[in-house]
Amino acid sequence: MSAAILAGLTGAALVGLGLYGLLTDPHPLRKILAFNILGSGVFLLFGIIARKGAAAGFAADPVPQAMVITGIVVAFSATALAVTLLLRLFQETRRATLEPDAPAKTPDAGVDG
Amino acid sequence: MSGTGTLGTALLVATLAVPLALLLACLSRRLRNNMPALLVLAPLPGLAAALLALGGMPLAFDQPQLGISLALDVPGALLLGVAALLWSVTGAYAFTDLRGKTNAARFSVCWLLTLTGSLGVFIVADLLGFYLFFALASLPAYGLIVHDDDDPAARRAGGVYMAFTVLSEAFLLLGFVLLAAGESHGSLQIRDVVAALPQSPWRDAALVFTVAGFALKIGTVPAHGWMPLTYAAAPIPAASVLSGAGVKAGVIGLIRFLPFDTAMPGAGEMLVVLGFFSAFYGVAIGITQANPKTVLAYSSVSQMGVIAAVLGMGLAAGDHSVALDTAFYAATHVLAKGALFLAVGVTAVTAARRLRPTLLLAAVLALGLGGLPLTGGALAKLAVKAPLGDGVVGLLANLSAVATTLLMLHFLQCLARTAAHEQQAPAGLAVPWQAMALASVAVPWLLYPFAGGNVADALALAALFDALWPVLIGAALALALRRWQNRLPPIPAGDIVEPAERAFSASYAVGSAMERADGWLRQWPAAGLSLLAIAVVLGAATLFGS
Amino acid sequence: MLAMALALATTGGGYLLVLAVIVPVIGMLLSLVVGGRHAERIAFALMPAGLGLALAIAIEVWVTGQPLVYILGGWPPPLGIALRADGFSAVMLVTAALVIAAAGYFARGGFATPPGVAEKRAPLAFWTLLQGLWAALAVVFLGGDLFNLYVALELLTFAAVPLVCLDGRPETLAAALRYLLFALFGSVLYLLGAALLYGTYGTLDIVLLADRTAAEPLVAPAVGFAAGLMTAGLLAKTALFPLHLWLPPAHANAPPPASAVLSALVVKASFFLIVRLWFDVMPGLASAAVTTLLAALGAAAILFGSVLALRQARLKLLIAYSTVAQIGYLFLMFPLAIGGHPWSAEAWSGGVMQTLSHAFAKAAMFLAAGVVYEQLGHDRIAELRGIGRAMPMAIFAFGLGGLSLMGLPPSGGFAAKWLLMQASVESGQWAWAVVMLVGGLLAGGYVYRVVAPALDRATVALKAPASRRREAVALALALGAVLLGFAPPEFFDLLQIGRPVAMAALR
Amino acid sequence: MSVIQALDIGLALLVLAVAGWTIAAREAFASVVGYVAYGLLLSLVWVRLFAVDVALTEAAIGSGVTGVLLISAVVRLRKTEAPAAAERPGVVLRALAAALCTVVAAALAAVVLLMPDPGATLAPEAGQHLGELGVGNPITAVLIAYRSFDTMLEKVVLILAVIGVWSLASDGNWGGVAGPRRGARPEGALAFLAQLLPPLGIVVAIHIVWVGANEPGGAFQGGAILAAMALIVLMARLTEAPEIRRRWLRLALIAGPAVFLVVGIAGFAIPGSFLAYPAGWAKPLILLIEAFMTLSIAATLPMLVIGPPDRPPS
Repeated sequence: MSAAILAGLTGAALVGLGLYGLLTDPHPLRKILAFNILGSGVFLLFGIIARKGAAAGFAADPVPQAMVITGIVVAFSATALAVTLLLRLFQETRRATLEPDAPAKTPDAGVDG
Repeated sequence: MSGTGTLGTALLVATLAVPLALLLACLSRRLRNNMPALLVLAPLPGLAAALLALGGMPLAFDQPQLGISLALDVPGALLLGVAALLWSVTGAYAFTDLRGKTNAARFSVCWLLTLTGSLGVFIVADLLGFYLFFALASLPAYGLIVHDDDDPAARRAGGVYMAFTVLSEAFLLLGFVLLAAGESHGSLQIRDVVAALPQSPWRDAALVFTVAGFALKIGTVPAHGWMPLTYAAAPIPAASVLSGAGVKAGVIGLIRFLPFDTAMPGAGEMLVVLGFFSAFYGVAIGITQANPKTVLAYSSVSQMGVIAAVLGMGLAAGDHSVALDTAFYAATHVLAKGALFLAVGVTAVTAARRLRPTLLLAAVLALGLGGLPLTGGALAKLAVKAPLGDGVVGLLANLSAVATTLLMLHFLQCLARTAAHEQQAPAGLAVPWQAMALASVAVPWLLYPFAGGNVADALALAALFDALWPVLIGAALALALRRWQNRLPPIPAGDIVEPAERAFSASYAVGSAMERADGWLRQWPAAGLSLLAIAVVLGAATLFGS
Repeated sequence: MLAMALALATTGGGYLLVLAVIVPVIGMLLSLVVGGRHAERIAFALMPAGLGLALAIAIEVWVTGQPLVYILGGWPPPLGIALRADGFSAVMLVTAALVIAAAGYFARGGFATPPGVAEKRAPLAFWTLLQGLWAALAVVFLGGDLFNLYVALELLTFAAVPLVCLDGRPETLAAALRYLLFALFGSVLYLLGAALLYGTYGTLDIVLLADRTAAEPLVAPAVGFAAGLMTAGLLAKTALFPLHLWLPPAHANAPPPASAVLSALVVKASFFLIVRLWFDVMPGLASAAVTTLLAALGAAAILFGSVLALRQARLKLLIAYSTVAQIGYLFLMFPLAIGGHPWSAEAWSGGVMQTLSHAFAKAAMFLAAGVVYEQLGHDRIAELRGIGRAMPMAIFAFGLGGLSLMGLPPSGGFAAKWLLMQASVESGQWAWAVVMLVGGLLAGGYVYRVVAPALDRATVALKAPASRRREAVALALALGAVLLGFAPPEFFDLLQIGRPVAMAALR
Repeated sequence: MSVIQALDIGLALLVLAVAGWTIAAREAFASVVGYVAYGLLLSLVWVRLFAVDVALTEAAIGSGVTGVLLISAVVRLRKTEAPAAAERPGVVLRALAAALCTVVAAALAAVVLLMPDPGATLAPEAGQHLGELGVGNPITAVLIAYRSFDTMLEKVVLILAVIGVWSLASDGNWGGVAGPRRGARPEGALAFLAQLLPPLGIVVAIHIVWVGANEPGGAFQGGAILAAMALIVLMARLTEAPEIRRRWLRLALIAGPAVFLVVGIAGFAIPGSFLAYPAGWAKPLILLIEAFMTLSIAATLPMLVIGPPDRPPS
């Protein structure tokens, strides 16, 4: 098994892991982390596609690699915006939840109704 | 284009343009507040166009670029003329009636919108235009019905009316889509789509949905529930134009869209059965009612049933002449029903001792609906005699005349009870009523020849007798009814509406179940799972679907 | 392969596409640097230019009868990126320019920098984000490369999300976060799909991909999977039922001009790409199973969205749920318009018409609701009695918009419904026609719930004086929805330009 | 199995284990630490894929700058972890989620295994024009020439994100010093590092940008290193962050895309195409754009990390 295939399989597994975290972890910050893992899995798939496109004396196809660089920057801005939003939400409500209507309640309500 | 042709076209366009121009004028607050005074003028171009068309001039206006296609034939002209007359005279009535009332401006706007639609359906020649004017004749009438915002009965009636109207629009839309789909050249002219209907692969469905849409409008049982509620709740002028002119949008619809050139016995007979059922059902419930407006509404249910039956006979036989016959029948109904509602209004502000002339005139019109000889009603019955034939159907028609007489005598009795104590109706109300009453006596005689009738035949002794006996039997029954009146079960106005409303409320449970489901689906894990599932299923569908 | 060669070289008028993209980008950058009240001025100065460019593109497409193409940097695809405008792009550009201009004009005053203040938070953010959103829409409508479109989608999301929580209330922050995270979830799936497509075909250019997918006799597993992932990701951003979790709170809590733009345009952008994907990139793969699934979700959206709209207590939530329902209509076009059937063209026109008329109608309704909220200080439907007299134009606008949603003539909504129903009848797919009818009835119900009490004569206590100007903006948009109902045949010809099957004759 | 292969497998397993830890860790802080380690390990995988440019970007942005952002956030959000844990979906939902995620991952794995080798590629086309562009690094050619439109838009994305982050300030603090109010100036290692590293970092960054034309590196990587230096300086409180109302800050933010646009529009006139470089001028123009892009990225990333202003302008 070549390093590229291995990286591709790793990418596939990372996508699965990231998706699971994004679906099931209730804390928004953990969702953001899972989103980043999911994203890096996708980038790895771009990576193996680039590697398989090695030709004309290049070790890899530069186009997907450039796309990954763009993608990493975009993912970072997304993370930054999401984290800032989350911090602001926490500042206002002392809570961090995505479930509907929850932030409308008083901070000390505690139990969900 | 000849000079008169240009005039005809101009009048056709003006029929719609004048009320629309008045509507535009309503943008100005000052003009809006004075609009009730102008209502009488709005329908006059329509009246003129109708007279010109009856004079033998075929009127047409075709602008495919603008998507407008107007045409006026004799059945359309008959109905347009009397409807315009009613709108105009009742407009005068409304001017006095509205004086000092709070919602006059809103009433005027809704009046003009409804008027535009109500006259438009008689002259429009293309499918989409018809749909537009039909909607215009129906939806803004809400503002006419719910004139008094604080009247819960009016609000309920308005709600019920809207429910039926929107349902009717939905059926018609589907029906029209099917009609258009059946026309292979892409023409949207009514005559083209109707001509193509018998060969259309969607013939039955198109017919069912189109007829259902119009049946809702003319209050065919079981779609009649809105009529009694609405007419009872609406102010007098509104009830008058809606029952007289508004409902005829459904009649002209049936006339225009039923494919009479091809005999369709099954469909026609179904319409006959439905029609006569409505005709007798309306009377049966009507005689249990005490409010004269409600009684008139049930009479409309009954009369529209007769029209549906006549059209059904024509469809079954492939007889195109019923179009003209029913148009004339409907035209007399426009005049009589419109006038009778005005009578209800005038009676309510007239002292009992001054009531006699009003009652007398009302009696002539009311019994005319039952076919009293020498009235417009008698002419109408004569006009539809031929298509109904002499068999069972003819007998049913005569029995329905008996029943109508019975109902109308009941109406007169209810009407007399509503007289005021010490008052004289103001001239602004009395004169329009009298004018309308006279028109409904005289105009049918003027129109009868245009409907292919012969006045001399109508005056023949046999014809007079034919018309008289149902009235006499009806009168005898009415006497009997007086004795048994208080044994009749109390039936709420709109009879089936209440159970329907209860059933509707029960459907709220579905709504709350959907709300709970939505709440669950909108939770993050559920939505996320849905997203992934959709991705996987779509991927599989792409791979294995083709 | 004439069409192919055409799609890979700049056409006359192609420079207009570049300008349509960079004008709002320049506006946004300048607004940020100059700051203060100049941000608003710059936005206003550029809006007519943007509208003019959009109209010029539409006219150019219509006159030449061919899509416009611009090859960026002179690097033709597959290496470079092309911008392309067909009839659908052109009308979407014009619609976007009009709705954004209207929302901007409405926002004047609400997002003004007061005199004596150098710069305020909300105005600066609003005007820069609005221009950023506009730029993103332009790229989405013109982009010819799937990865470039990914960047455009992110641009759109980043402009839209902060608009939702511009007033900083906690519920808006929660709504914005939900929106952002779900939109990102969608983007990642889209990107994953794009990766698989690149791996298979070595290009992400739409025209080249179309050519290569058409040439393959069998669907590669990667391609099928990519189609599912990309569509699902875009559906998440379009908020098609049951992926609408984020839409009602976000659209209902945003400031009115933002709500208008979000509901009218932003959800349409991802829908536009779904259309691109299935109609342009892989029309051959759009099997009955795929299109039926999409339309079934659409039908569910119509029913759920409409019923939920009927049950909302707040006006803006009602309108937001109505958006959920109206998005459903868009997806009914898939089983009807795909392929070269006699009814495909009218279904296509119907779908596009629904996109446009809903944009105008919904923007009008959100702006009208904004006027109501501003003057009453709340938008509880139970307490709207009599507001018609206080703000007649706003209620009229709401009613006209509702007319279009119900599909009553004359309106764009009616034209759309008519065409889609016609196609569903002709293709024998009755179920969609019935769903559309039921949706129309339910829409009638929720519009009635608002308009009927509003027209009552009752005294209302107003918190703020009426702004006739804002009411007029809402009314103008609603009239736009109505005017679409009078669209001449030439307009429908324009919509067909570039429709893949319609263009097949040219190949 | 060769040693290299064993190492590859070990690395893959390690990456997966750390990712699993990041997802499953009970405490968010542990999870974030896991994520930073994960990012670094991932850069190694990128190196093994012969993607040094990506590895640099991943290490600098994906792991480094993102790590700083997440760590500062997780500390502030510590109190919210317990209430959030209560919202954890039930077993059935989690099982369903696990099943679906497995299906997706398995499908992807299948796609990877079925992928043709050699696969589709644009490498030959990308290589063809390097001469006329005067650059040796094909990735730079893609980013700044062939797909320069993507790159420009992506920079606009960053600016919109900054506006989005700033828009979350409260009204009164608009225009003030970016980022939260910080406590006392830290002593010790951080302060020492903050004084030591930046000069070094700046040199490295400039080098990376400069060689980026021909070798791995470029504006993103260089900008990210500069940004990291700026963050260290800010965290050590050697200097205050700038006030966001400052004109120079905003100019720095937009410099990259602005220069891009200017060159692009000039392209209309001279080579006759937007974003095209005139023959012979490609290399200097690319360097010019790279320089300003670096500046913009170095200004943008710290702004995104430290967040909206927390106090009014002076």
